[in-house]
Amino acid sequence: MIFYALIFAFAAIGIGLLCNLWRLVQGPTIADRILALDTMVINSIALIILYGVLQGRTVLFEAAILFAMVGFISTVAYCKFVLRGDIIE
Amino acid sequence: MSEAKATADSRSLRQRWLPHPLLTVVLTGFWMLLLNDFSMGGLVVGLALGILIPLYTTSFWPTPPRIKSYPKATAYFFLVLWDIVQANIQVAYWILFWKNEQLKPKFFTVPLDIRVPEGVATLMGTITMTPGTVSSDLSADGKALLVHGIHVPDEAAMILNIKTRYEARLLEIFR
Amino acid sequence: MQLALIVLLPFVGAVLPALMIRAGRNACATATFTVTLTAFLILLAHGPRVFAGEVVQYRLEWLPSLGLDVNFFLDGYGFLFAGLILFIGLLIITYARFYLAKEDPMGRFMAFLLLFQGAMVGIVLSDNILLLLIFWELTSLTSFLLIGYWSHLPAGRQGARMALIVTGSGGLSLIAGMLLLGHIAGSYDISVIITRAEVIQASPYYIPALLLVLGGCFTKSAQFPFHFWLPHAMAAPTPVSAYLHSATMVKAGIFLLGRLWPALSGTDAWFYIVATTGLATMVIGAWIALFKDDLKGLLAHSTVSHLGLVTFLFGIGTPFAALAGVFHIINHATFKAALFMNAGIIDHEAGTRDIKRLGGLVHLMPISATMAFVAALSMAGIPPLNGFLSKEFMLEAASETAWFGLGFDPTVAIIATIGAVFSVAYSLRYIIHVYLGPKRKDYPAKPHDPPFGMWAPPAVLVVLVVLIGLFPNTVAGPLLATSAGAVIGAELPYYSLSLWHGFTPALFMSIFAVVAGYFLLTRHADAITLRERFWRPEAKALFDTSVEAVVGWARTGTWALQNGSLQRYLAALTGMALLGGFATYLAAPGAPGTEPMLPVPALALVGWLLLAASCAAIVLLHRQRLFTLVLVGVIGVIVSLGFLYLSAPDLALTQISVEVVTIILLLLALNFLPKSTPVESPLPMKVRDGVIAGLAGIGVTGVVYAVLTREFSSISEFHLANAYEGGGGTNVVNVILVDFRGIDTYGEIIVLGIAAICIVALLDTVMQGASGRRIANWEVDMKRSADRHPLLLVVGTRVMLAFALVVGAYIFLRGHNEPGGGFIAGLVVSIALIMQYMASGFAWAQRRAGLDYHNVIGWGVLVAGLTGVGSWLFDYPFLTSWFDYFTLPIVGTFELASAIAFDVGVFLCVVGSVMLALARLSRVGRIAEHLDVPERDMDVDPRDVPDGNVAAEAPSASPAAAK
Amino acid sequence: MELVVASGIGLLFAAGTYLLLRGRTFTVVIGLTMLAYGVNALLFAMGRLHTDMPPVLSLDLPAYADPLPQALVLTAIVIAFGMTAFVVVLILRSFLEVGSDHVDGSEPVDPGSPRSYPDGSPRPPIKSASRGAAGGRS
Amino acid sequence: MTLIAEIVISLLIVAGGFFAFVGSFGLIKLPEIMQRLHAPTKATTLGVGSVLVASMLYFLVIEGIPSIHELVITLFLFLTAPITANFVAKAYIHRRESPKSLPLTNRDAGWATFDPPPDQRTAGEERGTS
Amino acid sequence: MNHWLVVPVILPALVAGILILALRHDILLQRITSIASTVACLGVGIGLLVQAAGGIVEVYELGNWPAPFGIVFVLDRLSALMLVLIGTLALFVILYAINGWDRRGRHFHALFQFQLMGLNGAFLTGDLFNLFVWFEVLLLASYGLMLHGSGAARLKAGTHYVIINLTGSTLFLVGVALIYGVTGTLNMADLAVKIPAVPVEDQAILQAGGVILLLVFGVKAALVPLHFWLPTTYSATSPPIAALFTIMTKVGAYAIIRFYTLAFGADAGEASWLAGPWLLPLALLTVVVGMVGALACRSLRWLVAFVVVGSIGVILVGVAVFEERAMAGALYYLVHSTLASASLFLLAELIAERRGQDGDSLTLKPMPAQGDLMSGLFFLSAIAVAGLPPLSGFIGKLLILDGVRDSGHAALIWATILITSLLLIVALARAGSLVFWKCRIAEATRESRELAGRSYPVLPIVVVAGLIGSSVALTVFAGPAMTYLEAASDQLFRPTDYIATVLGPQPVLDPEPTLAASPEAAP
Ligand code: NA
Ligand code: NA
Repeated sequence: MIFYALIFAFAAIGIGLLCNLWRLVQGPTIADRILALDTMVINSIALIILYGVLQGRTVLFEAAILFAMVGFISTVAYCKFVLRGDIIE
Repeated sequence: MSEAKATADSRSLRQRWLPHPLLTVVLTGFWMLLLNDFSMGGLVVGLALGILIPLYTTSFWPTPPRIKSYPKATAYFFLVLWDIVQANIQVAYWILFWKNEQLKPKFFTVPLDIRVPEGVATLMGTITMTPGTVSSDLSADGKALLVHGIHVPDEAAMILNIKTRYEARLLEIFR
Repeated sequence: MQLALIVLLPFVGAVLPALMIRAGRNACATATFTVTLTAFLILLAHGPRVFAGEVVQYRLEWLPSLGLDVNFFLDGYGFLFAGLILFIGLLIITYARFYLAKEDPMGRFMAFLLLFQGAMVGIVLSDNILLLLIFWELTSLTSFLLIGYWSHLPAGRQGARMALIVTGSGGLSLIAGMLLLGHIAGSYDISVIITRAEVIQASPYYIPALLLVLGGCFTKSAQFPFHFWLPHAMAAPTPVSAYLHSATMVKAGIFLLGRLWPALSGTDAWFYIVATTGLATMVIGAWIALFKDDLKGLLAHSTVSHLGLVTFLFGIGTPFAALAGVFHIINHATFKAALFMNAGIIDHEAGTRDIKRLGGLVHLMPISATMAFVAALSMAGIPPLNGFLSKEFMLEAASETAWFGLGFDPTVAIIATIGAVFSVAYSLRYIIHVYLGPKRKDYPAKPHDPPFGMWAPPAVLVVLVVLIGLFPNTVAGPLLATSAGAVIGAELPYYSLSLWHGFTPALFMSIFAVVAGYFLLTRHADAITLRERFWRPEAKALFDTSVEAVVGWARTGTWALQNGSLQRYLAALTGMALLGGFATYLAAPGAPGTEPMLPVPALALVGWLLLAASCAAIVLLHRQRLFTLVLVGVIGVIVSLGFLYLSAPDLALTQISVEVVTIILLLLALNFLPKSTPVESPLPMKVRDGVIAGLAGIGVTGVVYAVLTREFSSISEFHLANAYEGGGGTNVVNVILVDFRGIDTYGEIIVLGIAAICIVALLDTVMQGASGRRIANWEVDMKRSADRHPLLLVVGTRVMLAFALVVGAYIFLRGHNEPGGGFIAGLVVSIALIMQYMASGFAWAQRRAGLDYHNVIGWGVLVAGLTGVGSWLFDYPFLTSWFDYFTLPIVGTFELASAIAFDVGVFLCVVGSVMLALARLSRVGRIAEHLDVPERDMDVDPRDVPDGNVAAEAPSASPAAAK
Repeated sequence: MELVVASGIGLLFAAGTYLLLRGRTFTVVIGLTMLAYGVNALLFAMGRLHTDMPPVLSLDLPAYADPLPQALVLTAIVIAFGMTAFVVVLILRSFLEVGSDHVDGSEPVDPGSPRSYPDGSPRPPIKSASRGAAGGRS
Repeated sequence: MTLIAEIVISLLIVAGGFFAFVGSFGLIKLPEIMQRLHAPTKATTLGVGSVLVASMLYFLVIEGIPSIHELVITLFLFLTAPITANFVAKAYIHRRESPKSLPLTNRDAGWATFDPPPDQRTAGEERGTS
Repeated sequence: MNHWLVVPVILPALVAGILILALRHDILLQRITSIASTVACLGVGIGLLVQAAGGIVEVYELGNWPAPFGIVFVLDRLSALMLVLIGTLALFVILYAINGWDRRGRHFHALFQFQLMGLNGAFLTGDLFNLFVWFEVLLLASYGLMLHGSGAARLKAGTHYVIINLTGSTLFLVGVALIYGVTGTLNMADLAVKIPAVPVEDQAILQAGGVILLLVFGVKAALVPLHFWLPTTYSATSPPIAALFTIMTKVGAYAIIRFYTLAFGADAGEASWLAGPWLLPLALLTVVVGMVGALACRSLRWLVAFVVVGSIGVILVGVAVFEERAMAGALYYLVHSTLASASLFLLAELIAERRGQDGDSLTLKPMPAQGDLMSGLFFLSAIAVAGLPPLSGFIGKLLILDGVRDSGHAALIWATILITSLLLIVALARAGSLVFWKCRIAEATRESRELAGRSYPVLPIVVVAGLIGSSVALTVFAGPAMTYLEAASDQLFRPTDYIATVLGPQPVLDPEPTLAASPEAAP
């Protein structure tokens, strides 16, 4: 049962990623693109966790937490750049 | 000179080595979470980190807020959690089944009474995480909040909801 | 040893005049003279042995593997030349002492002269052709200095360069020739080579070797068509000309012809090339000399002609002709050196060397005139002077030489006679047009005989001219016999050194030459008219034009390639890599792989699609720079996910954390850079780059696919097997990094450290010069929002900091056993710190971080390095790791490993480098802002703002500003 | 899967190479970054592809992915990072100094107009016939 | 027990996938950025949250390994999502909105994106609202 | 265990660490430390050379792991030679640099030490990937040094230099990857063992990797058409660094020599002598481009930079035929050209300094100050680089010409080298005659009078003289030098000793311990 649930979730997230891609390429504003990237990262975290469940392995946990940190800081950095140009003032 | 030094020393006995006991506990717990496995060795390392890291980071957080009531804080946490789940379904429904034209998006201003930065931040986070609203900006003096609602049929009700359901509670939590 | 001393003395002695000049010109000249005299005396001391037919040798091993050894030998031929060089050298030194003007730096002149002399002696005494080459090229170099001695004269500089280029190129040809010759003969020793004529002449390399050697000889000896440099070398001071063009420099080529005569001569090729060249040179040189109004020009071309004569004689290939050649070398050296010095005297005293402005000098300069008459008549081949003797020999040899190998073949004789006619004509011209005739009133100076010191040296030579002519057997006989014997190497042919040989063809040719020569001189004006009709290649102009043309082509070609465009350079690089890769791949044998492939999950296709779309977008939309950076972020995420899926968690962690720091760096830089890229690539360039890029993609795809589908085993089985027991960790990747290949990691953190200090160094000067001005006048090129440090971020990052540090510690400590380690931990901690900097601004956060990142890097390098060095204490190699398991009460069993200390070094280096780089980079932004950015944690703390609309009040009223 | 990975790496190389050949330093640096991604993946792929066998020793794994290329790639990533950090500052510094972010340090000029050769010596005016040879910058 | 757990886990996973999808779908469906911002910041975050809880349960119940460090990620995401949303919104406001197009702050100071903090205003500076 | 072997790498690193940590504000201490470290490196290098001269290959197993699993440093005659060469050059350069050049930017000495570290590491390592790491270390340090002091021209040139080399580094990894992908190993000696056994169907990948790697080394060596970075870079950087950089191209040459004799040598089966067919034509082209370029330049430093290109071509011609005698000649020429071009770079600067504004441009200017001294030094340096007797360049060229005689391409090689020698002679004669002779017709300017009246420090002149002196020494002691170099070349062409020493008895892999070594087996 869990397996089929996983398949569903993978499919859903896969389609979600394609949606992100669409928004990323389409824009139209840079904020849209940043948002698309951010969403992509969060979806990736979900993927990583689900993959860990599929494998029955927790070794991917650090990857997930780093993705979270990195997704956050890069989104902030992009936005800060749009806002101020100088991201560390 | 020596007097000043003496007072500094007397003050520092605990505050110097254990500036945030709570943080120490939280970090140790966090460490154990990370380890995902209980061992005395792990706990020793965790405690060491829990003591050392606040020593370094305390200067980055010069005026930490005081929590007036931990039970209230915990209650608030679960309230928000519930709101997140509940209202997310609502938004999912809108996204999936409503036509875009049916949505009435809108910016609106929420005047703030809460002053503690941590409180303001928590409120902003709460507003964003509970669906339908995103905290978009703060006024330059930090006393008004710009919120965007994805579907705002009644602005006043929404503001009122925010102020009563969340801000009021936060005012009781943060000093 | 003494032989080597003869060569060495002038070189070592060259410092003397340079030093002695401080003691005066006489001291300088005396020192030089003494050096030369000593060498000459040592040489003479060998005379008896040489005349006894002995070959004196000196051998010293230098570079035996190449066959280059310091081997000298002295036989009759070498003795003759060394004697000429040193003897005439003595005369020249004396002459030069009086010739050089006060303002001429004599010390330098004498030093150069000695160096040149040493090189010449070296040539003639070498018994090793490679050693000879060295001296050969040295003569080119030192003569360059001598000819260019009067460097303020354009003619001097150009003449020197021309001589260097022509003789230098001949020298290069000679190098090849000598290497070939030595190869054929099996030895580089001349004494061996000259005994191997049969081997040499039978070799298929004989012709190339011959041509290359002759290339050297002919250029040096100014043989047609390389004769043009010599007259231009006349820009040198006259003592130099007298020395270089009578007895030394130009004779080097002749010397070598004679030296190798036994080995190379006797073939048709030798005859036709050498004799023809010599004959042509003799005639052409003499013809031109006839029209030279410059005395030194006349003598120079006459030298060309006489060198041609000797070459011709050597080229004939018979022993008699060779002997005649050697004899003429002696004679030419005497009368020509005398004449050059004479010309110098005229120049010195009359103020001009232009024949048209001279005449009648006999009345004013009787001594000089006498000497000139004798020497010039000898040059013309008038009996009873020595020139007559060797010219007779030459004509005799010519008359016996058949060009086409027919029975009666007077071609050579006729041409030789024509040459002799011209020779007589210009020699007589030197006498008649310069000294005879009426006295003139318009000499540039007041001509009179020079001081004794200046006329004595030529006088010595003139005496010799006469003595050899009158008593050839007594004066020159033994020398000639010994030296010619050394050239021929066998029995000497029959010859008779006397003025009268009976009515031989040579006598008639000689008489004809004198008569016709005089007649020609009387019709000199007509001859000029006649000459004007022919096309005369202007050698110097031709030479200059061709050098300039070569330089021009060099410039065009060089700058057409090296056009300063990085795009071109990179296209060359990538194109070359593609060419190399594809050509090799397609040419080498290979077969497609056979291993089965892994299944493709749908998500992998999604990932591929994301990657492909991002790549396409980044190519198409790269002009929007911020967007490009977002796309880079996307690609980083996808690559990391790929690593994760393909069992490389460490890579995923590293990739994703590196990427974010990279993007932050790029954003910091982009703040100052243009935000978009102009449209500027022309279509052809885009197509070119597209083709290169496409090929790169196809090539990489193909080769990676090829690798992935074949079976494989690698040394990493050992790493897997030993990571735990030998390295004390279960994360094999980490154990490889800190243990198996720890030195890689050490190098890697060094790279980080260097990057950071390079960045410091680069940005340290950013406020200077143009860059400083640009920053000072920098204007924000995009709309700026008003808040720097939004409250939400400030609060959020504060909460996160401690937790992020714990995560860092966690990732650090588990790295040895699970994915993680010092590097990733370093990045995590850096990211945590960067968050603070981004949230609350640099100044505020830097003060609280309290870290001098320079020191952090330094400690990192030291900690990691000293950890490695620590293993020396136990006599283990650098970076040998140590680990053990300990058990403590309460704590339980834990592992301690030196790898952790090493990883601490890694960690420190990473944190220090990343933070130092960011700190310095962001500093530029703050400088450029011109704003006094208030140092505080957030833009506004609502607690500091009183209720009500207080913002309308004066700013100073606000508590934050009042601080 | 092998083909997916191979072509993915190929894509990174193609895009990276194209950007590398552009005329602005920023784009070139992005190209280098893409190439770094590509080459790291390539190096990694040399250990062949394995799913679900990270080289972290444990009892339940029958085999492991090749750890050596992973370690090499880690080193390569770090080095590439150091290099990128440096080159980013370099292009910034260069831009601030010379005022142009063109890779050649000056805004492209009309190929026909006289400039100096790279060694500083003056270039003769180029005739219109040879414009193509000397031009070609973007 | 295991079956119930499996059902719960499966539901959580499905919910996670569902919310993740909704978030991303909203990103392309909704017509303007401020609306789009709602979708991923919340739906996707909730989706990941579900997945994380599912994972915790899965490892605890099915594999028998207590795995509670997913909590760390969940908390982290919930902490950062508002900040990200706030910044994207600010970026959008900064680029596409103006002080006039936004509602008033009803205070002397305008919105922070346009107005400097009260103590940093210079005399002639334009106010966001007044 | 001969720990000295690792000292040339570790010592500069630790010294650099200390320089960054503790001494970065005190230039005097920096200089003392830096010079001491350089001298120590040279001393250790000489000691190692003496040791290597005996012909025994020595291996240092870093981390106490045997090759090919760990990384080893290997000392043979060639690597010892390179250590001494870099030590010598570095000492000259640092003595020159302390005359104020080191103060024109931050961290000169730390970068210098890191540069030494990278170079020494590259010469010592026996591992292909580790070679990449050292390349990166030495390149990054060289970027820093190249840009030391900044300035627009230097930054422009530096951008080119850095970007081209970064591209080269990418290609390096591609080459290493392909070779690893087929052989599964990185140790060069192990490659020498494994490459002969590479099956035919894998040859295409292996050889493509090999050729790509060759081109990468070609970039470092400035092999045409990968050379474009060099003239720009060398002419734009500060003189001591340009002088130091004369070793940089030699690193590429060294890598080619090392790798393609060892791994793709006579025993490499299908892939034996892989480099030759690519290297020879490109090397000949390099000679031509370099020497023609020297003729084209109207600036002294550019001229020397092109001379460096040309001389690397000469070296690689000697290498490309892959014959023992030619290789020995190439090594001799390598040593010679490093020192000779360095002296000319430094001298170009001394002359420029004494000619004033744009002092190195070959335009008519008054006589440089200290004209006699300068012209004398220039004449000697020019003789050395042009390969004229009596200095070492001539002997080097003779050795190479002699060595390639049996290669089957002798005519082409001889013609190329000799004709281009002539071009170089012309170029140098023109330059020297303009600067030191024709200058007499230029009217003295205020600047020139001022320059003539100035006093100049002696140390830089001593350094230049010392470099020229080393060329003289190389000439005088050509015999002993060649004995060593021929032995070194012999060692290269008979790598069995090297391989046996590095790998020891052939390792036997036991596949079982994989599981046995799992955590459960731990205490
Ligand atoms: Na690690
Ligand atoms: Na070890």
